[in-house]
Amino acid sequence: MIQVLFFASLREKLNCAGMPLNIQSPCRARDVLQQLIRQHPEWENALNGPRLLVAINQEMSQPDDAVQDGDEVAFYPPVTGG
Amino acid sequence: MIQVLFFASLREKLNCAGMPLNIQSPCRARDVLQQLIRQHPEWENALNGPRLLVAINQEMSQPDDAVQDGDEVAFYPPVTGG
Amino acid sequence: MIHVQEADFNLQTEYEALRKQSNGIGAICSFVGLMRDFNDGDNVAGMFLEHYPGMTEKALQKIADEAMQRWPLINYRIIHRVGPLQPNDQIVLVLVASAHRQAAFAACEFIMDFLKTRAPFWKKELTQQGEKWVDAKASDDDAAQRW
Amino acid sequence: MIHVQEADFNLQTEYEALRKQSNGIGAICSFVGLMRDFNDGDNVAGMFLEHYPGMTEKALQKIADEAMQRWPLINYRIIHRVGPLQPNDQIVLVLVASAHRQAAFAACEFIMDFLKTRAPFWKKELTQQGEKWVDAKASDDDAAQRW
Repeated sequence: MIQVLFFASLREKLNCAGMPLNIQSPCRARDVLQQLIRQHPEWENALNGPRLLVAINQEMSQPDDAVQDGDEVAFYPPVTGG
Repeated sequence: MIQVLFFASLREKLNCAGMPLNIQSPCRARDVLQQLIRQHPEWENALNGPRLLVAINQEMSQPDDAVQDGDEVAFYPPVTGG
Repeated sequence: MIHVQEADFNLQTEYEALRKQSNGIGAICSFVGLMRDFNDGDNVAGMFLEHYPGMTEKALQKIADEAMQRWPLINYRIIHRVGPLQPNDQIVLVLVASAHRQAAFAACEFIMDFLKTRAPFWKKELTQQGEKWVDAKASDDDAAQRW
Repeated sequence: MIHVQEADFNLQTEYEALRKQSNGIGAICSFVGLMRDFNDGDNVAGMFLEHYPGMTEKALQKIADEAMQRWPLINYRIIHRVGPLQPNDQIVLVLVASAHRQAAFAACEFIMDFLKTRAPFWKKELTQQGEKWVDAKASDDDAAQRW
């Protein structure tokens, strides 16, 4: 079980701030995205955006980085602070 | 007749803040320096320093820049503000 | 010192706090980001700044730690606001103190460049055409790539 | 706005004066130079800042005009103190406002680099060994050559 989070425009498009997700681990961040799309086909467009970023346990990560059981995995658009 | 000014460590070495100077003009800034040395041989060491700067009419200038009658010619060490 | 907060900040208060920490400070560089009343041609009536609580603070700490490693800094202060903001409001403050100015300037700009691309904040603008999430600028990515 | 003065200055006062001049300001970069209590290993008990009245103001104006030409700035403020100074005193303030941060940072650093090498100010330090004129640093010349 991992915890998935969505932020900003992605959260609004999905109308979902986050959810627990059952996934076989260890896996990669991109596997989390594919499982989300399998469970929610209506999210496919939003989750296949070319500039989607991912953080694992609150660290900026890459699609191929490993996800372990209990991890917090966040997906979000490019940041626009400052 | 021109007006000569000295600043900072140079003024202290010469014990002189400035003076009017009769000089044939137009001439160059370096001619002003040579005439000062002729009139005050005891200033030669201080005025022949390698890093002496010159301003003509309050504009940073070069040794070969022209000096006209009535000009203000200032000599000073490298600046150390800020 | 790093704060993510809804409350406004005061430049002088933060400057004085930094200044009194050492007699060896010769240079303090500060940057304040303000909300402009237009962006890409749209009039902007207001804004909402969302962040990722927890990760934001960690990301800012990482940026600051890296700056402290790269330059001989004495100290720094970073404040970033979140929540609702009005035009002309202060958004972000970065203050860097060093013995010499080159390090203060470089570190302050470095922190801002990385903050713009690495810290999870997102701006949503309220314009006459409705709400609109601000797009990330390629120029911000470029600025961070310089380092 | 350019001032050469014996009086101290207040960062916040100058920042607010700059900030209220335009709603298009998105970035304000400021730099304050402070007097350190040591320099090249000497303890410094005090300092006297001499300048060339008339030329100093002209030189600062030239530096500021050049910055306004090179970058899309909204406005700036420069204050440089002269006369007697104590350790930890503020010496110089440069504030630059722009729509975007890159211009504000670049112009503020540019003004400081040129001010350090082109504006006629001279520092005399009072140390335990007596009075001593501060030598110009080659690093300041180098910084100005970059431009």
